[in-house]
Amino acid sequence: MKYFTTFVALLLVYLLLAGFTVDEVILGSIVSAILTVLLTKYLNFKIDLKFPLRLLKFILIYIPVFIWKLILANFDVARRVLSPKIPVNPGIVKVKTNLKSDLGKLTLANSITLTPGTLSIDVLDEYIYVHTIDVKGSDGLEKEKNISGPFEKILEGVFE
Amino acid sequence: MEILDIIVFSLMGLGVLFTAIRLIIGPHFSDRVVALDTFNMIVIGVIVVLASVFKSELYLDIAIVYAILAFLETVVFARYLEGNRK
Amino acid sequence: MTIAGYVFMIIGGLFFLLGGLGVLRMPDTFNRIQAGTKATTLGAFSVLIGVGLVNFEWSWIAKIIIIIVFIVISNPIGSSTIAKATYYSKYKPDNLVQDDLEKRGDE
Amino acid sequence: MKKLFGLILFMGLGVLIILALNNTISFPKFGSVDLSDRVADAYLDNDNVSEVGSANIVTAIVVGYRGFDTLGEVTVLFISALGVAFLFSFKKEKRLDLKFKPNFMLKHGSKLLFGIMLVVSLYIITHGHLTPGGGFPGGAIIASGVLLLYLADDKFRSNIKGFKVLEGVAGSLFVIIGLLGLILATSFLENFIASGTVGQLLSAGIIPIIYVLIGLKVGSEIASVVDNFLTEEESA
Repeated sequence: MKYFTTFVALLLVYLLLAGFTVDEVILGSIVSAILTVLLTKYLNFKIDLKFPLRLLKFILIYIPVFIWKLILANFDVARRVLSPKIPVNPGIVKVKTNLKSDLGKLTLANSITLTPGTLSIDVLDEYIYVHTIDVKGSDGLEKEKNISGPFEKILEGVFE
Repeated sequence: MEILDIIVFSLMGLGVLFTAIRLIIGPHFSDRVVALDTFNMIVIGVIVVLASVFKSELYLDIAIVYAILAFLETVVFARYLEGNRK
Repeated sequence: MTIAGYVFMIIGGLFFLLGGLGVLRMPDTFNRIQAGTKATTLGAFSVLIGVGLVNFEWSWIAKIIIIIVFIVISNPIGSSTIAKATYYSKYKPDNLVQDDLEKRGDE
Repeated sequence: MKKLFGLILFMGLGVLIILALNNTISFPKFGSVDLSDRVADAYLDNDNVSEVGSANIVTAIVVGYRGFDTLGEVTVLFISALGVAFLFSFKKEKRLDLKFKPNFMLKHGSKLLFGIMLVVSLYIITHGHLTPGGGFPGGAIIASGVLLLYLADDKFRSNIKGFKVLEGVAGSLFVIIGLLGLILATSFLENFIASGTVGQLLSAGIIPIIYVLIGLKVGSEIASVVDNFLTEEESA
């Protein structure tokens, strides 16, 4: 099962690059089969029967939220760039995450980097260390709501 | 449509110019790495728009390869910077 | 379709310009990383979608999907790598009002 | 002793260069070269595209007409990889300690990106006769993927023996295909397969086969250079 998903993912990338003709499908299958044997020990995705549902959730819920946040982030950047008078009090805060899988943590950290005013620096154990332009809210819970709130729940549905 | 191409190119060219200024004056090495990262992303955009101007999708292959090498370059410089520890 | 594509491309160009300006004008390294990463990710997104709309053919769109996926995965990773390197290097900005990573100690 | 040897080599090289440049017979006189009488015109002639069968004219020249040169280039790369291996030690057991752990995102994201990079590199290698690119850039991307994994994971150690075997096999097959050309056709590295329709995946005769071999060879050579730089001897 693990081999099969890796194979399909690699073949998909190859066919997107090369186009769908009979020759390419044959060559792509050979290439992907060889790469699957070589790569499977480095890639560890947990794949089960709920996978299509998760993929659907990922595409339909996560991606629109992500793009919306990305656009907001850019307007935020624009505001800061065009009027540098806005006071900044930057700081590094730690945010607790409940996600267990590595891929989930990776996606959450990447999403945090692309949302307004935040930049994830490192993930250690269950904390994500985030650089924020503006440290808001003195107690921990409020900060977490500001930074990882919108993504945490969605990604829990996708990856856990 | 040519005038629109020129507008897009001039916007990206100004972006490249600003990052290049930061690349030259950047007080620290880390600022230069950041500028280089941004610079590379803009160059990917330029390659893609060039592909559209020349109407040849083969140029997109170059953009993919450039994206890969730009990422690797950022990682290599960042890992080098880590060695410069206080 | 072509008009929409050019609109996207010009928006993308504006965001690239914003990224360059951000890298130039922001006060310290972490802020520069933030401005550069966000603006160029959305800029690349937008330019690629615009080019895909102008040349609305399967072979273009497939390659554009690959580039978008690669950029969206690789760009935040690259910038967080630079951020961590900057944090532990001797060029760490000294204007942080709160620093949770320091309490943790080295590594 | 070493310096003396170096001096002798250096002076010998200088003498050779002077002799070569002084040779008035084999070099045409300056300014008297007839540029219209060069092979480049024949290579770029449109009829030759159908002769070689490659849509990419650079590939047609590099592999189709100048295959022997390319064999030399790959040998140069091989020798430089060998030089690096000599310069460092052969007994590599320990991964070089990088002192700083890579951060979490790089460590886990690089595995995803490595897959994409390998597929892209193999796509570039196998489409060398149709698109810009080919064996050399594709091989370089394979090696950069290996470099990425080395930088992103402080425990990673690639299977360097596998790379060495791959490199040897690819190099030998290159020469064997050349010899097959000598046997089945008239000269070394001559095309002995029908070149097919220009623009198809299966076209251009032996060019794609040779370019795949070049790509694997270049990739494994540069990967072994990277490995040599990032490993060290077990300190006793």
